[in-house]
Amino acid sequence: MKNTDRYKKNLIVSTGKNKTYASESVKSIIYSTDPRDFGQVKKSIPCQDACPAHTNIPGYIRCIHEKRFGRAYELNRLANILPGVLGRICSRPCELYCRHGEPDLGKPVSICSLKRSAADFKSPMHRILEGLYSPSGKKVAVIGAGPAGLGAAHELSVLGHKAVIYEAFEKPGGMLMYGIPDFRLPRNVLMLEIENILRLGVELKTGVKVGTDVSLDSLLSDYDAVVIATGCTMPNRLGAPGEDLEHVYSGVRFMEQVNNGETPYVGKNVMVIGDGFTAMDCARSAVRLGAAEVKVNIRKTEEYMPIDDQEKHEVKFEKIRFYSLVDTKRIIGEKGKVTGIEFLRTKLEYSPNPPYRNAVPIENSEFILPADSVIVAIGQQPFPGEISGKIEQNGARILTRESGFSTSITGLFATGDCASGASNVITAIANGRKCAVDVDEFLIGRKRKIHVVRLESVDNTDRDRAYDFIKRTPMNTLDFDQRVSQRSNEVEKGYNEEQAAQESKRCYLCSLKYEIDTTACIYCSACIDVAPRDCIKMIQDVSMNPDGSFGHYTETRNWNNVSAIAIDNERCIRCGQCYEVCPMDCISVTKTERIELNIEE
Amino acid sequence: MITPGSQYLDEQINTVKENGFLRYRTGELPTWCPGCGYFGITDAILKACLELNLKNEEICAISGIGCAGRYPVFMNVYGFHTLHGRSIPVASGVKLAREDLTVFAVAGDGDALGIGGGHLPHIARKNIDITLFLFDNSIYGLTKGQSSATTLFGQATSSHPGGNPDTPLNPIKLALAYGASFVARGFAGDPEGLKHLAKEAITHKGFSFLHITTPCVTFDKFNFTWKNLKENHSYIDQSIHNVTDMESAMRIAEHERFKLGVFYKDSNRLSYHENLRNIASKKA
Amino acid sequence: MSDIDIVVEICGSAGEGTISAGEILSRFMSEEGYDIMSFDSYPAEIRGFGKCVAHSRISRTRVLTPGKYSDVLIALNDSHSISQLPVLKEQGVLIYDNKPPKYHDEDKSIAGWLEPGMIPYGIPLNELAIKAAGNARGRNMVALGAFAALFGISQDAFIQSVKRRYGKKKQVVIDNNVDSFVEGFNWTRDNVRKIDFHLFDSSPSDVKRDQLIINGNEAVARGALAAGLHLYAGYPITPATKIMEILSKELPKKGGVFLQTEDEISSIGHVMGAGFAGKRAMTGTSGPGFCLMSEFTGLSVMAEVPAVIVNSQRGGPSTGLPTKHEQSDLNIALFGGSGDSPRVVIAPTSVDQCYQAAVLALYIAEKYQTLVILLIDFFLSNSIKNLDPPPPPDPRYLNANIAPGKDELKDYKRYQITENGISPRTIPGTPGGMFFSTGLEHDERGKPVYDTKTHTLMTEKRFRKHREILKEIPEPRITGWEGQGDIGVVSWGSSAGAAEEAVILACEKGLKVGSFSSMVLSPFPANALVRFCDRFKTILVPEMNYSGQFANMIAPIVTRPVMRLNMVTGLPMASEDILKKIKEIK
Amino acid sequence: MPKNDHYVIIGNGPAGNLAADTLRDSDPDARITIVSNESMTYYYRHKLTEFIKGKAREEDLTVRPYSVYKDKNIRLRLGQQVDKIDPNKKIIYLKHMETVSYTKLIIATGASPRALPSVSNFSKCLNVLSTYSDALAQIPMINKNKTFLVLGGDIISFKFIRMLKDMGKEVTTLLYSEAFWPFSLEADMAQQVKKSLSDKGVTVISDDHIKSVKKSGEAFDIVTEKGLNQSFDSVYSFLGMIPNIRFILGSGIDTDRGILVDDHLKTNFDDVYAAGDCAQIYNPDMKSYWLSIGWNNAKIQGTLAAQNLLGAHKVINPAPQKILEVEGLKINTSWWESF
Repeated sequence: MKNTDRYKKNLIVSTGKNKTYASESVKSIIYSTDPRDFGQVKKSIPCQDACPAHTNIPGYIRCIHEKRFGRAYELNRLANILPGVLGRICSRPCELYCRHGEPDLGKPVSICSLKRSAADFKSPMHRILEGLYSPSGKKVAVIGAGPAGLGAAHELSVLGHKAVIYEAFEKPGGMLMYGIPDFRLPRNVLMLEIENILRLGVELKTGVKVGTDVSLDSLLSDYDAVVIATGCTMPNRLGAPGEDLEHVYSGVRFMEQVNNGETPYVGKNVMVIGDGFTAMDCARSAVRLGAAEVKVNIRKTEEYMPIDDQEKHEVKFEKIRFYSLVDTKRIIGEKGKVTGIEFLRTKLEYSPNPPYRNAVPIENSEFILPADSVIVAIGQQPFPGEISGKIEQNGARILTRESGFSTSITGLFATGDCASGASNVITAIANGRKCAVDVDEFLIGRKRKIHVVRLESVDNTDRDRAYDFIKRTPMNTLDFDQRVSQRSNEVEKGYNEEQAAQESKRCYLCSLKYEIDTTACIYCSACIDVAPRDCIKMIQDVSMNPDGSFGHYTETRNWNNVSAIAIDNERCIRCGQCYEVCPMDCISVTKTERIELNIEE
Repeated sequence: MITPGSQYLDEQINTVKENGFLRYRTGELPTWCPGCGYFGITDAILKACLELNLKNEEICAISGIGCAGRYPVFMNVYGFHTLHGRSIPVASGVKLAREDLTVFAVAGDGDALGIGGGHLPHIARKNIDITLFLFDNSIYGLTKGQSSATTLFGQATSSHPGGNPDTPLNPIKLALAYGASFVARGFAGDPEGLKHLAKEAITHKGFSFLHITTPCVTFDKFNFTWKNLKENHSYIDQSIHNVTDMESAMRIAEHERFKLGVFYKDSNRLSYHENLRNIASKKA
Repeated sequence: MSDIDIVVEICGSAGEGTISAGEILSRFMSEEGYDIMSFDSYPAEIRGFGKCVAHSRISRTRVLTPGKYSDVLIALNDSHSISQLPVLKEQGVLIYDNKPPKYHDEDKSIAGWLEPGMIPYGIPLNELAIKAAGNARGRNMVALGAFAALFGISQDAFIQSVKRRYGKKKQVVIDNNVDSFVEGFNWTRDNVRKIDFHLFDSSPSDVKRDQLIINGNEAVARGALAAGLHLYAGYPITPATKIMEILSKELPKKGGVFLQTEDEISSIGHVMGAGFAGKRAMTGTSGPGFCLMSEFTGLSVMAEVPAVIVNSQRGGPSTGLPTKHEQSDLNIALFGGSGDSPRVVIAPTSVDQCYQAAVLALYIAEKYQTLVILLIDFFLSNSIKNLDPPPPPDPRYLNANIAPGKDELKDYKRYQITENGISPRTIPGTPGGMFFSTGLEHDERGKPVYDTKTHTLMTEKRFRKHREILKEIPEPRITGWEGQGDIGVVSWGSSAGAAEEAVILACEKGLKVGSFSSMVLSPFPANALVRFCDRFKTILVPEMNYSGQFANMIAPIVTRPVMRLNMVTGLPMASEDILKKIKEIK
Repeated sequence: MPKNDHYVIIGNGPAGNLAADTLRDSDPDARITIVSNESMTYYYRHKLTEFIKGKAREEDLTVRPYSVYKDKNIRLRLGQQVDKIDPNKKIIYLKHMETVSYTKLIIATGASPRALPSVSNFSKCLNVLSTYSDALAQIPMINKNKTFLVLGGDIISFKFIRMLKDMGKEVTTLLYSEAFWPFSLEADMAQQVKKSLSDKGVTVISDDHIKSVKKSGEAFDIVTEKGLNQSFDSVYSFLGMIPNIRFILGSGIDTDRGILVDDHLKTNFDDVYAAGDCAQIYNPDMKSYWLSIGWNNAKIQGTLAAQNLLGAHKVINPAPQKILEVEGLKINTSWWESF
């Protein structure tokens, strides 16, 4: 975390209670491995738990509040190496779980946009912190310069290994470069952050296609380990007739062309099939290519689209229409060119896994809509490179060991979408890092890091109750004609510094844990009196979840059953009112962070 | 303030349950203002009863009018909420009728030192074996903050906005002067210490006077606040003070307003009942 | 609308600033030139539980009663306010908090109980208060802000008034209140669409009327001060406490003495002592405390030592309903205590009369060396009225003690039997005027004797004073139909206002109805009453007690059938109630 | 039926009332609650224009006075907005922070004016007229103002325009042919509409879009994409209606444009039904989903929803075809495809 060597000072001594105490030199800080502490961090910092990379979100938002943008940026970099990029195009799994977004608490903090603000406002001469390990003399080849590959390469070089990236395309970045349109992600931002990775001595070989230009076997022999991170580049096919007609594109290829500066024919009337971010990118690019009417055809309803509301709004704002509850039966064409689509109506039915809905076609409900071009963006799968056949696979995906990234071939690792299947950028980066740690263990022969919960008592939160009523700051965007006039114009302009400061105030700082010490509590309910919601409870019992977090709090209004007045940290919005009023000072505030400590030999 | 590393919630709950003082509570949630010191006192008394292992049914708690008057509602014993200032005589009556019971008289400062002040000397000199818990928040809470007998001189109250012209009583000195055979002071903010004093008071044979200082969080925001009381209170150094030494007790009571602990204790003095019996036996 | 007559109710739990909000509003409206009558009711609990209602009637014309139904209900607390909805008029306006921090259970939210016609304005009181001052304490001011914005009240004028009110308070307190007010005002102005018709003509009159805005307690206190009160001894009891609180401030300034005693017994004791020493003294209490004092009332009469007891009646018997209105202490006031003890009972009918009554009481007590009971009630004590500062009392009221002349002093008889019953009294310190007072029956010199003759003579003498007093009391107030009519309404105390209003309304409807009320009940102007009653077929006596204590008192006097209207609702008598009864009788 | 049933109906329009009556008839002692966000009881919405003109009084609008609800022992919660629903816990959360629990629920919230995303950034400057309180609030303004711009995006707008003309106002309308509601206006239709409007002295602009609306003093400055730049006293937006379902999103009740119900009007929850303008139903004959408009549909659906909720298994058939008169042009619709 902060700086690794600091922890080297405090050798970890194990105690009865799965807790380890820091030496006096540091203020009362505890490193715990007690499941209840992990449970607490998991359950009561929902955003961080939802982030595949476990970014320390409260941490960096706090820094933004304190106008320490550089620090905020670094906290991000610890978890994902492309904060500026993700600040723009992350799929924001965190915001879905932000406590501020809970019923009656308003809208989630716009975590993602703040991430971008950190990148935007850090000083230009910003100093990057890397806790580097001394060189190990080991060499690792990484195949693919996409998010996963970059993530792996970076972590490997931090751990002291020599990383060499082999990239088939001309430019690094993978989907970031060729999948996402530049009106959402300016290329200079992308390149800058890739630069930051390469500076650690990562070697990048672009235009080299493993399998044709160099064989996997030679890599395996030349390097101590090889990481495959080739992602998902093979578009899924509809499997419906007419898919090969002219002016029928796959989302991936369409975006590739667009991002290469080409202008594929779209015509006036564009039909996009698919409901993901790629589909949206295609539709929005089509608008910029001069399409008059763009329809996004989805099998379920808007509610179940895997994209966030802001994206939905932008899409609609660009006059694109969602056409829901339809399933493509076939694509119709004349003289080899597409002319329309025959759809089937669908209806929603319950399905046992999230989001618990299936779209089921309704019999003989066919109808036809005209189209000048059709873009099919219904996901991708790994490209079956030369490895296919040599290695155990799971469908098109490369099979990796349970809880790990090693493959059936020793020294060969696989990570990112080529192993997990199509996911999102943040997941890929996270997996890249995790994979690197696996590789490290493989190369060094032992784990060099463990996870612990760092507990530090704090005495004030300097949050103001009024902050809780600040409304979510909307993103500044271009208006319509600016968007179409020049297709590379970035649509989102980001927050200005004062907007960022305002938005950062909204974060509850869920990483602070509030606790009442029953041995000192006199049950005077002063805290309950000032509680902003049902976050402080008179309870007779509390249950425990398997993951170590507390489950149900059994409340009671019977004085003779009240065994404790407890703060439910999953309801608590950290307003600090209780802490202020407690006459017995029996409420404590503890900063809880899930961190990596490195283990000495 | 606890440091991270003290008990986890589930462990705390188990401790409380095993401990068992909850049995001295009724199901009624106290209606005192949130944050009231009376909660601390209640907590201490409950725990004292527990550690003395008293049977609930053998305790009587008699109170007067005022915030303290509500106390018996929340304690799972034979409670009696009587008239303003009249808790002492009623309690005395109970005790005289049933020596086998443990009797608490609960009174606020207005109750015991104001309107009922006239009763105090007499129960003290009779040395009837009850325990008076004097909940002293130095204000009239229920009538919205007028000066009481222990309100500081010059303190602004709703009856003396310009400052209280009356010098406050010194309850300890009074009790000593009235000849109470057990005189102690506890503090609502230290339930643990108060518990020990309560135990001693209850077990003492004869009239026990336990003065308990507590803030009124609603009507005294400046003087006897949690903060001030905590800062000023300290325990009598028992190594230099002998509890049978009346002069020393008086001296401390006189000069050190915020001393806590047992001031005076005369274990040899006979209780009213014993005197009655002796007189009776002499006649015989 | 020119003839504005709006009743505003602010309802919340104790501790939410409900009452002070009402006070601020009344003060402002009076400054704006309106006639107001306000009435607060609050619980005995300290905070968090009890229901508080600040009820103000604001009118361009003179108001006699606070009005039973409200035009505007400002709900600071939902569950409490729901019970106020029944008194909200059909077209009534409701201002409530539509964004409290927690959800209400089903049917616990006031917005759930609206009826068509009622006009709700949801204001996020809690949030705005926090925005304005960082905590929710300013909800009441936010609500007032919303009210002002909705009803055409000038923001600046109101703020000035608030500043005047908080003049002495800490700056931060003033700022928080003003900020909260402004927050509420602006938010409402910008976000709420007004659809009701109520509107105050915000006449920006720079000359603010400098009126007294006082409740009955304050009026009594001021009256007493004007009448040269020297000592006041009191013990806190709802609803009389305020008298004590005022005098503790004011008396010392006038060189007088205030003390808060350990109980009512001691209070009246101090009063007697001061009276004996020749100073005007008074104590105030309510039913329960009055009972304690009873032992002294007899002594005052017997020893002929002046004493004035203010009894602000509340619901009884016993501890009863400390914060509810009732007129049920008439009997104990008239007859309480042992033996034949004639006492003077004065029951003012309005806040302004409270002032005169206090003056009269101290005057009579001193001049006639007897006990005077000033019988007000919870409603009068708490009903706030704006009135022009009353002129200083006639000097003859100020120094009323009848001292013995030189010749009399030669052979001074403290309890000399005289025609008017008043024995000249010397004040301690008067050379040669020494005497002995006792609660035992005594002869003219004060020597205890129990023989038949003395007791008879002395008892007669003590009762003779009342004949004289009768000559000094103000004329009964008689209004309404002047000729031979159908119903004569005879009322007392605070119910008289409602009676008068009812009679006015009835007359407007063409009924032949008249109203009679006397401020002094003992001695009672029986002849005037008889003359009045002879003009009507039936007599109606409305009073806020169950047993009809006043009706019982006058029934033997009048020659007409006496109908009764007895209520123990705990609320002030409303003209509607009386009017309804009048119609029934018709 | 267990006696502790609590039927809650959201919406006090024709569907809601018919449902309530049906429930009451079959279950005399059940608890029935109607929640309505309007402050007025059940009234004729289509008479609002008459009301504004002063041709109709409040009692002419009223279909059912408050007393009737009392007699029928139906708890009518007026002026109360539903914030969200939890169909698993069977609790309704009201905007004013009150919870109401139900055993059976009928959603009949109807529809409210549609705001196209393209107008979102100046929607504050636009007036809509859809409820009684809108009317109440706007009457003075309408009487005062002279010049009106009407974004003519739906059939209702024509009625409003006629009203304005009757009141002798200057009316300009911007015809949203391609985004017209409830069906897109084909060129020839548009022509006829345009003509008959012009004949009434209405200035009709077509094939143009509003670029910006800015408030300047009392008036509003309008700029269109084709460069028209003019000022009006007030601007009205009639861009059609969309079902009132925002509060349902995320509750787990399936929605598309409207609330998705089967042909028994049941949602994907067993105790939750939807009826009237807010219900979206698949119709095999049309091979499409349809939403109904119109009073009668609502009544039929309200009744049927209630019957099914009580255990009947009646199937709704697409609303009877109904002829709408739009500016002398016959249009055949009582439903439209979801778009």
